[in-house]
This record gives sequence, structure tokens and C-alpha cells, in this order.
Amino acid sequence: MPESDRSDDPFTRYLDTEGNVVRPLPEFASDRAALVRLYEAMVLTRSFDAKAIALQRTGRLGTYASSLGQEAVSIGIADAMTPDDIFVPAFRDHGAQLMRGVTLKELFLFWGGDERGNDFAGPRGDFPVCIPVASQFPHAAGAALALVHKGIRGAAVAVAGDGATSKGDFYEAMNLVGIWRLPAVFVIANNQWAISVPRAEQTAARTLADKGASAGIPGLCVDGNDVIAVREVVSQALERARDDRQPVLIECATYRLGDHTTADDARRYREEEEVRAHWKEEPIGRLRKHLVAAHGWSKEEEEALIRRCSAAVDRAAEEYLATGPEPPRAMFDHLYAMLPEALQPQLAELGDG
Amino acid sequence: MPESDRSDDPFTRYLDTEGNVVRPLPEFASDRAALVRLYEAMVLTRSFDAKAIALQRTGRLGTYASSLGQEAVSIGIADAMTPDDIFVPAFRDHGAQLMRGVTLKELFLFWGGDERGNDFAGPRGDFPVCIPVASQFPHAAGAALALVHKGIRGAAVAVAGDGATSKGDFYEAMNLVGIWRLPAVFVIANNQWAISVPRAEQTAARTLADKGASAGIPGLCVDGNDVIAVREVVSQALERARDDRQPVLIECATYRLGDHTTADDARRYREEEEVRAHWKEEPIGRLRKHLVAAHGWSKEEEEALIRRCSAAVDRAAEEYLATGPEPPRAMFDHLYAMLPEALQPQLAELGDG
Amino acid sequence: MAELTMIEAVRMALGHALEEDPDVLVFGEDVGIDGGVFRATDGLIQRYGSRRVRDTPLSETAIAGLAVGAAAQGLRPVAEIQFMGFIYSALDQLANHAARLRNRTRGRLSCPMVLRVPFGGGIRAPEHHSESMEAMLAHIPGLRVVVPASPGRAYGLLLAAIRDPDPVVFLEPKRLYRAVTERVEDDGQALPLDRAFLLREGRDVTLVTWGGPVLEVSEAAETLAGEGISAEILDLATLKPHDRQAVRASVSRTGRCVIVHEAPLTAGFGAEIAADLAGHCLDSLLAPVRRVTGFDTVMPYARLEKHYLPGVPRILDAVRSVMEYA
Amino acid sequence: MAELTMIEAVRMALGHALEEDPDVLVFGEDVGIDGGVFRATDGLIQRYGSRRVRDTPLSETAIAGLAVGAAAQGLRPVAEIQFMGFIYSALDQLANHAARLRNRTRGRLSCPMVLRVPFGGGIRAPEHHSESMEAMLAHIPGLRVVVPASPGRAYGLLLAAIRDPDPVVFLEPKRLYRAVTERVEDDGQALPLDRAFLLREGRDVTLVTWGGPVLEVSEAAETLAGEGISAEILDLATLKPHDRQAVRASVSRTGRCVIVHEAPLTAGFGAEIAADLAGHCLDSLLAPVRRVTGFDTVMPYARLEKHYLPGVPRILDAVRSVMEYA
Ligand SMILES: Cc1ncc(C[n+]2csc(CCOP(=O)(O)OP(=O)(O)O)c2C)c(N)n1
Ligand SMILES: Cc1ncc(C[n+]2csc(CCOP(=O)(O)OP(=O)(O)O)c2C)c(N)n1
Ligand SMILES: [Mg+2]
Ligand SMILES: [Mg+2]
Repeated sequence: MPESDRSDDPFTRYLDTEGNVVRPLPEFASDRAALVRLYEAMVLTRSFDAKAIALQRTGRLGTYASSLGQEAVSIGIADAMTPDDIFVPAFRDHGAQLMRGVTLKELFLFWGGDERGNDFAGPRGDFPVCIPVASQFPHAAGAALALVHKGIRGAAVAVAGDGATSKGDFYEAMNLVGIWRLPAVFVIANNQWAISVPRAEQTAARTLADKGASAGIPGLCVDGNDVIAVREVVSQALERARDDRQPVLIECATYRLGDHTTADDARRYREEEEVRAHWKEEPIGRLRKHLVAAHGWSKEEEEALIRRCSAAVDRAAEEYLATGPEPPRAMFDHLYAMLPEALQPQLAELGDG
Repeated sequence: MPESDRSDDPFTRYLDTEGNVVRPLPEFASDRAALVRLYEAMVLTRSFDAKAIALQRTGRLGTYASSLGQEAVSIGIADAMTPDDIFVPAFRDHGAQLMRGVTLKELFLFWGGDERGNDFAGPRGDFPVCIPVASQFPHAAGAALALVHKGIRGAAVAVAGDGATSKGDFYEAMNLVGIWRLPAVFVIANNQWAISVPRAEQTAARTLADKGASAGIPGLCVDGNDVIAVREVVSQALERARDDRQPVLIECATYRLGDHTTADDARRYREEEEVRAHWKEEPIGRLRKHLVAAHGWSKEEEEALIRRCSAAVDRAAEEYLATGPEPPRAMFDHLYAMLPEALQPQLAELGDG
Repeated sequence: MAELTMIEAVRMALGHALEEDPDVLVFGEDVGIDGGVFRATDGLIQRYGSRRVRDTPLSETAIAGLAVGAAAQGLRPVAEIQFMGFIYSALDQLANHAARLRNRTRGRLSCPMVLRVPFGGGIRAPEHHSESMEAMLAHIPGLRVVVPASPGRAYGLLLAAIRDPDPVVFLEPKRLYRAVTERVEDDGQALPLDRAFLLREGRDVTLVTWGGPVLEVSEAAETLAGEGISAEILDLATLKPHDRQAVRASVSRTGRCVIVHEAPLTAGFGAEIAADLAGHCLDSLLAPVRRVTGFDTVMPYARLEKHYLPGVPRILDAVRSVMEYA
Repeated sequence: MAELTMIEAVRMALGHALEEDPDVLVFGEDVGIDGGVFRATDGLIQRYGSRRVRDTPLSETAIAGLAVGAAAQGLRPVAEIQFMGFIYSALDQLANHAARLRNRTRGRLSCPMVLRVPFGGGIRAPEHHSESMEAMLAHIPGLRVVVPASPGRAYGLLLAAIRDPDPVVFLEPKRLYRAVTERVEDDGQALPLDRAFLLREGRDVTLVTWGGPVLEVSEAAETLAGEGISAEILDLATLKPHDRQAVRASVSRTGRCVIVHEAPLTAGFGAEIAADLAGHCLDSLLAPVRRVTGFDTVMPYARLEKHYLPGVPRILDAVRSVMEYA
């Protein structure tokens, strides 16, 4: 959302679009290594994105939801989380998944139509990508309940888009974590569009963060293109969730720079002009400018990073492409813990032992 | 809700629990006839209620949801509505249904387990009682859309309880009327309990009216035991809905003085003490005190009214009891506009032509 | 060993499960201090506290989704939907999540939850309180759907459901809650989740049923015995996956089958049973497979309810017609 | 008369309905300027304006409930659920309201709404985008459930659905959207909502299907013809209420029946058809009724999808097995 629109709201931002520091940075953000970590993760995410689109265009990946322009939301969240926290993603949170330990290859497998992509090695308790919009919020409530029950000092973090805030399950889950005081953080990656429906036609609510009031939980607005801001606000929210059992709703204002998915053509419903304007706010350039200005991030470092990311992505893509499909019987192998006898004949009909 | 709790909120009330006028009355409320109309309707509702419970206790009515103590909500709403408005009730809005023109006999039929109770003579466009909590809100949105489409200057008014505000459909519908600016008024009859779950455990929201913020629509709090206040606030909301296409959410604070239904035993989960305290706030005594003090409402008038109401209720109950059940085939008569051929054998198996 | 009603047996199983496994949680609307609208959870909050027995806000989607989320993280939630008429809002969570979580994560996460749902007609309940839509659930791959029809089976099957590593929808026929009693011991013995129960042996015709109609089917079998017709009764008990072999074996012996359920005929679960026989027992069938079911219309309000439910006379008619078939 | 794809035929029917009846409204997610994710509503907002063609917020429960409310007040809403995987949130409104409104008000209010839902697999779509749960809908009394399988039937059946005075769920097989073309005239001619369509006459075996598999069934019938097996094909088209007579009549002639659908086997709609035959055509059946269906497992992601769907080889196997049955 253009800066000017947000002037009345408390809206957390540290870096303006030129990478200038507009308010005192949080402690972690004075650490070059921390910022570089965030920067690298965003760049890697964008490399993954480009590769995924290329693979899809050449028929080697399924329908893919790009995260172009929204990297800061994903990375800010994941960097704020600990291994004890539980991540409950939507379908555009590749960056966070990567940072949590899901591998590039696993992501390719998932988007390539292979369930093994959800059997990821890293964060074994994290949820897989959730396609039915907003239906993951109740899972986060349940995961938060499990954390409390087990006495683990962690929180469940669910992410979804602006469109998700129109769905009943979002509200039901928010109300539940509110009244049960479960350690959950609900993040709305408001990228201004739900396929072809702009934010302004999705709800008359002043901000999406305002919706927290319906559950009696705090609703915060943050510049979702400023990874420092996202990281900091989510971090504080996680503290409140873990320590005070105070769930929090966070709206990250960002922008979907690409099509909704590779099956979509955004030119049907929005002006190139609007997209161009939003390119000025995108998160990677912004942090780069700051890194250059404040931490002497060099051209060499930049180029090396880009090369590393491309190489990693290319390698993962090759591994993915070299991975044959599972045998058909895999569709029965994990349906139940043990395949009921009654299903054996179907397995036989499927015809591969 | 006790007066003291509400001090910070804008909370519309004209009569205190003693019937004293605490702020200048709206115009209609200086008219004796108007107040008597409201009073009579509340008394009739309560008579119906008593009779329904008596019938149920003696096995002559089905499970029944009492409106004891909540009459002002129902009557205030209905009195504010016009025939062009569309009423979308929950299951405790007997008073409003009566005032809209549903007959006592029809109400008995419905609660006696006879669908003909929903084929009411009066407000032909009004919706029947809705049992699945909160699922009527989307209907109100649709009805409001129909009013707009047909160019009728009316609004849809949906009512539900405090428990209903936890359900997704409530939010989805509210969001929809908010963004489409449909002429709808959503009323929450907050009777402080959803069966055994008290308001305080239903949601952490400060007020239920606060939930309007999630849809960007105004949320108002009103003393639901003050029929003048309900009538006035709903009336103003209806104007806004009809003229400005501004939907409104209204929380009426009242109290369920009886069991949840005749199948419930509220002593299992709440103190008699609490109930007794709320008897002091109930709406009928309050208005009576005001009528007596300000309009010379006499003992004779009171007694005559009680007699009239009892007589009407008794007569209707007798008519209901004298009404035999429909023939079984009625269950097919209105399933579709025309019974599909494929169902004829089932009609035959049911075995009454 | 006590004489228990089904509702008491359910409560005893819940208590046993809460006792034996600290990760079992019970939640739903009014399950706490009120003990559930049918008293299935009566006394549990007093014994196990409000951390393990919890009233939820009024939101079925959240109840089901909460169970999915908690189960995925290793708890054993036993959630309740107050009446089956209100389960629709939970179906997205059941079909799109609970039933698939293990499969789509290739075993990484699983969903050992139970959703208890009182269902069926016959108690003159209000609108939307008497439905039977077990067939919709039984169509969802990855779920188990279980319907007890006696106190003992309620106890044993509910324990099995709670211990099962996968999601189970546990449908409790309301009109059986207090209709009969049975000696049930609190011995923690589970019953198998994929076996039909033979309620009565017979030679001439197999009556397949589950839930509420077990009563009428049993009564009909008595009457038929008096007419010299020997009816075998199978209580299917688990609808998904159901015990195809037991039905086939019985019908192979008797040559005749009448299926009885409360749900509407079309696409009811009776269709699956009849279809399975049409596919596997054609040569044994001496007569058409008859289904005696609720009609393909909306469950009527209380006054006409009894005409809708498959009563003894309709069952008798069907059995006699298959016996007379030549 | 133009050669149209099914998606074009759907669009033409929608345009015709909007044109002929000012009370027809179209709404759903992305149906406006985007023209629907499959372009079913492409151009409609330009022609009929944003008062009649409306983008809703992302909320399926509200979409269905809005349709119920508007229909109850005399409008003719044609709402869209973007993919069948997201219909579960709309089921409460469909089952508890749309399907009952006329009945429970004894005819005072009615619900002439249409819910359009792209469904089925075969286009390598993401998770939750390929389900077929028509049987769940067909079990709900008071609904009509319609599945077109050709451009012409899509046009005629959709018009019929919109004009029908009762609620219709209109399921559009995605993989047929652009698979074939057919000459379809925009003549406003509706097709009957309770008749099966005979796609091919045959003597030896009746193949019953609907939706996507019509393609594979037709291909299989060609192959079988080459083997000297004459297969009759019925496209059921309307699943509720379905044309029992047509199926019975055909099977009475052929003596053999194979049912093909994409949905999982257990409690799929094929069960109803087979059950009806077990109940009414036993004496005509020369062989068991076979069902060739999706398996009782979660619809796999794209890579294994083709192994899940009932393909030509499985259909051929089934037909050959019933032909060889003795
Ligand atoms: C319940 C549900 N309805 C519809 C869809 C189809 N769909 C996929 S993404 C999407 C828009 C989502 O918008 P938003 O929540 O803003 O997330 P974004 O795609 O912008 O990240 C829709 C309608 C879905 N996946 N789930
Ligand atoms: C969707 C749904 N879930 C559960 C029920 C069972 N039930 C009937 S009334 C009720 C409580 C309703 O509380 P509230 O909304 O406050 O209304 P009140 O009864 O107090 O008027 C419940 C849980 C229902 N009717 N609908
Ligand atoms: Mg978005
Ligand atoms: Mg209440």
C-alpha cells in the first residue's frame, strides 16, 4: 500500500523504499550478519520462484503460485521463529518454508505434483502447504493447544492472504485462540489481490488488522516489504504469544508482483501501471540499498550470492527432475496407518505390487 | 449486563430498571399508544411463552426455546420494521414473529412439530425460524440483495444470539453486506448464555458490537431490556440501511431468564443468584413502571390486558391442539415444485394417497 | 459389571480414555460443566479438569479444525458436534484435512482424532436434529466411520476409535442412548473397527443394518421367526471401511438380503451394500436386494417423523416380499 | 450455429439466461472482470453490468447462503464455487437450507438457485482441485444434481437448471471444458433435468457414466466394437433425481452393466445405480454389475493422477470380465 495511505495508522516500518532508516532499528538489525541472512534468504526465494515459473512454462512443473514481491513477509516470519514454533503456511510461503528447513527439492516436488514434497526433512512438525484458503487457521489453533498441553514454549504461526480474511474459518479460529489464550500468531500477507479481487472489494474493514477486534486480540499493521519490520513485529508477537498467551493478528502490507498463479493472467484485471508503481516498494531492493549504504554490501558479494542461489536452485531442480514418480501404490501406502483389508482388492486392481 | 459494566461504552438506554427516564426519549416514545402497543406485544409474547412451556411439560408440544426476559429485543425490532422489510429470525424471536403477523396458532404448530407453522399467513416474505445457529445471516444478505435488485425501499433484519457471533457464517455475511453495502441490519440478542457457555467464555472481544469492525460496519450497543432503546436504535439502523445502504450491527444486552430450551436444566451450570439479579432488569416490569408513572397505566388496563393475552393464547393453543397432523404424504408435497416421477414409488411405499 | 445405557457406556469409555492417555482431550459445545446436552461427558470436567475437558465457542468449523491441528501435533482429541445437522460446517476440515493429512504428508503427520456426533431420528427432536448422513462421510477416503448400536459396542468401539491412529467419525444413534441397557465392564477392551457384528443367526434372509434401526430389525426378526422365517442380523457397526466379507458370506448362505437404514434411500450407505452384492454375490441371490430406508425427502418435523423412519411393518413387508420372490 | 467447447456453451447459456430473465444474477469469486478462472463468465460483466454479475469476497458459505436468501425472495441466482474441493463450506447452506426451504415452509418460500461447480480430475490441477463428490450431493433430498458431458448438454441443461423452480447443483467436468466441440445453437432450448441420454446403442452391455469419463467410456466402446462387443452408453446427466427407468430398461435388454465414475468407489453414486439394479433387474442380470471408479483413496497429486482415474484399460477389463462371465 502506498506510504501516503497509511499515515494515520500505526504502521511499523524501519526502511523506506530507498532503504533509508526512518526510525531507530531494532537491535538485531544493526548486525550485518543478521541482515545478510535475511537478504540471502529473500534472494534465494526469488531465485526459486523464477526457476519454478520457468519449469512450469516448459511443462515440467504444475500450476505454481509465485511469491514474487512478498519475500519479506515469508522471510521475516521464519527468521523470527524457533524450531519449537510450528509453521502453518498457505501456498505462497516458499521463503518461510525454505528458511525453516524444507529443501528446494522438496518444494519442487510439491509443486511438481508429488506428495513427497510434504514429507520434508526439516521442520517435521510444520504443516504442509494449505490450499483451501483460511482452513489452516483452525490447525494453528489446534497446534497451539498441543504446545500448551505439552508445556512447550512455542507458538503456532499461520499465514494467509487478504482474501482469507473473508472466510469464516479465519474468524472462528481467531475467536478461539482469543478466548482460550492460545499461543498463536496469525499473519495476513495482504498482497492487495485475491486472484482478481482487489483488497478494496474484499472487505469494508478499514484495515485487515482491525479484524482482530472481533476476537479481542491485538491487530497490528506492518510494512510487509520491510523485512526488518516484519521480523521485529512477528518476533514481538511471538513473545506475547509464548509468554503471555496473547495471540496476535498481524497484517503485512505487500504486493503480488506476479500473476496469481501460472494459470492466471493478471493483465485481465489490473493495470500494468499499478504493478510498476509497486515495483518501487519491493523488499529485496530496499534491503540491498540499506546493506550497501550501512554495511558496505559489495558488488562482489551481490554477484556471488546470485550465483550461489542460482546454482542451488538449478541443482535442486535437476534433482527434482531426476526423481521418478512414486509407484502408483503409494496412493494407498499412507492412507491409513495400516491399509484395511477391505482395500486390498483395490490395491490389486491398481496393479502394481 | 449490569449497568455498571457498561459505563465506558456508548450504550443506548432510555429507561433504567425502575422505569425512570434517563435521557430524552425519542419522539415515538412520548406517544402513549405507541408504548402501549409495545407493552401489549411483550405481554402477549410472555403469555405465549408460558403456555408453550406448559404444553411442552405435558407432552403436547416439542422442545421449546423460551424467550422469557428477551421480549424487548424481539418487540423493539419488529415495531421498527415495515412490511417491506424482511425478517430473518433465529429460534427465540416469537415476539417479533407475532408482531410481524405470524399467528399464535402458527407458532404453536411450528413448535409442535408441524411444518405448516412456517407457512404463515402474515409476512409472506419473512424467513422461517432458523435452527442452525448463524446460518441465517447469509440469507439476510441475499434478501437484502433482492430488495436492492427489485428497487424496494426495505432492509433485511437478521437476529441471532451471542453464541452465533462465534460462527463463520456470521462474519462472512457481515463482511459481504459491508462491502456490497446491502441494506441489512444484524441484531445480536446477547442473552449472556449459549446453552451453558457464558458470554465471557464465548469470545474475548470487548463487546459483540465490536465485531462490526471486522466488516467495516458500525457496531452499536443497546440495552436490550429497554424496548424503547431497541426500537429506536433499530429504527435508526434501518434508515441507514435503507437510505445510505449502510449495514449495521446491533448488540442488544439482555438475559435469558429461563432454561436454554425445555430440554435444558440451567441449574447445572449457572447460579440461581445470577438469574435472580437479572430479574430486576427484565423488560416488561420496566416499561410497566414507566407506563404507570408517565401515562397513568391503570391496574384495570393491566388486568384486562393479561386476560386478553391469556385468552388469545388459550384459544390459539386449543386450535393448535385440535389440528390433526398432515397426512404423511405432505412430506413429499412440497419437496419440489413438482414431484419428480422417480419419487412416485416412494410415495406409494409411504402408503397414503 | 454394571447395567449401562449407551450414553453411560460412552461416558465410561471417555473416562477410560482420559485416564489411560494423558494426551486425550475432550472438547465441544457444552461438554464441560453441562456434561454435554445428552450428558455423554457428565462429570468428566470435574474429574479431569478444564485443561482436558473444554467448552468451545459455538463454531463447528473451528472444533473440527482444532482437532485436526491438535491431532497433527500428537494429541488425541475427542471432539463433539452437538447434533449431526450441524456437522456440515465441519466437513471441509474432515474431508480436506483430517482424512488426508497422513497421505498428503506421506506419513509425516497424522490425524488421530475422533469426532463424536449424536445422530438419527426418533426422539421428536427439533428440525435439523434428526438427520442421518453417514453415507456422505463414508464416501470420504481416509476416514473411518463407526456407528455403535448397543452399550457394549459403544464402549468398545469408542475406545478403539480413540486409540486408532487415524481419524474416526463416531456416530451415536440418539434414540438408543437410553433405549436399552447391557452389562458393560470398564475393562478397557476395544472392539475391532472393521468387523460387522452378528446379532442373530438365521438361514433364510440376511438383514443388514446399523444404528437406531437395530431395534426395529430385531423386533421384525422375532415376528418373522414366528412365521417360520429365519432371519440373520448383521450390525455393520463400522461403515468405513465396512466388512464386505461378512455381508457377502451371510448372503451367500441365505440368498436374500434386506438392508435397513434411516437415511434417505438414494445414495444412502445401503446402496453400497447392495451394489457390493450385485458385484460379488449375484449367483447366490435368490431374490432382489431390498432397501428399507428413510424416504428421499427432508426428515419431517416431529409429527410426521414416525412415517418417515423405516418401521417394523415396512421391514416385514420387504422381508416377506423377498421370501415370496420366485 | 457455432462449434463450441463446453466452456463456451456454459457461457452462452449464462448469457441467454441473463438476457431472458432480469432476475438472473451471476456471482462468485472472480466471475466479474476476470471472467471466472475457467472463463465461464467471460464478457458477462461487460454486457450485463456489475449489478448482475458480481465478484464476491472469498467466502463459500456466504456465496451459497446469499444465493439461498436471494432465491427465497424471488431472484434467480446462479452462483459459482470455484472448484469442488471448496464446496464443503457451502454444504450447510445447501443441505440445511436450499434443499429444504420449500418443504419446510410448505411451499411459501422456494429456492430457485443454481450452484455451478467445476469438478473432477484429469487436468493436473493442484491439490483439492480435482475431486468428484457428486454422491454426497445426490444424497441430499430436495436438491437436483446435474452433470453435463458435452457442450450441447451443458447449454441445454444449464438453461433448464436456471429456469427450474428448485435448487440445482450444476457440476461441470473441467477436463471436458475444452476437450471437444459440438455445434450448439443459442436457441434457448432447455433439456430435461431427469432424463439420461443415450450416447450409443448396443446389445451386449450397458455402460453407465456421467461427466469426464464419458470420453474414456466412448473410446472403450469403440475398441469393444472391434472385438464384436456391442456396448450401449448412457450418460446419466442428472444424478438427482436420476433416470432409473432408462438404466433398468437398458440393462433389461443387455443383461450386463458396467458403471464408470471418477469418484471413489465406496458410497459413490455408482453404488446407487448398482443397488437399483440389484433391487429391480436381478432376473435380467447375466453377470455381476461392475463399477470402474476412482479408488477409495485421496485423489493423488498430478504425478499419480492418471493411475487413479478410471482409464480405458480398466473399463475394457471390466467389460470383458462381465462378457466372459458364465
Ligand atoms: C476456500 C477456497 N476457495 C477458493 C480457492 C481458490 N483460490 C485459490 S487462491 C485464491 C485467492 C486467494 O487470495 P488471498 O487469500 O489474498 O491469497 P493470495 O493468493 O493473494 O496469496 C482463490 C480464490 C481456494 N483455494 N480455497
Ligand atoms: C450450528 C449449530 N450448532 C449447534 C447448535 C445447537 N445449539 C442450539 S442453540 C445453541 C446455543 C445458541 O446460543 P446463542 O447463539 O447465544 O443463542 P441463544 O440460545 O442464547 O438464544 C446451540 C449450541 C445449533 N442449533 N446450531
Ligand atoms: Mg491476496
Ligand atoms: Mg445466547
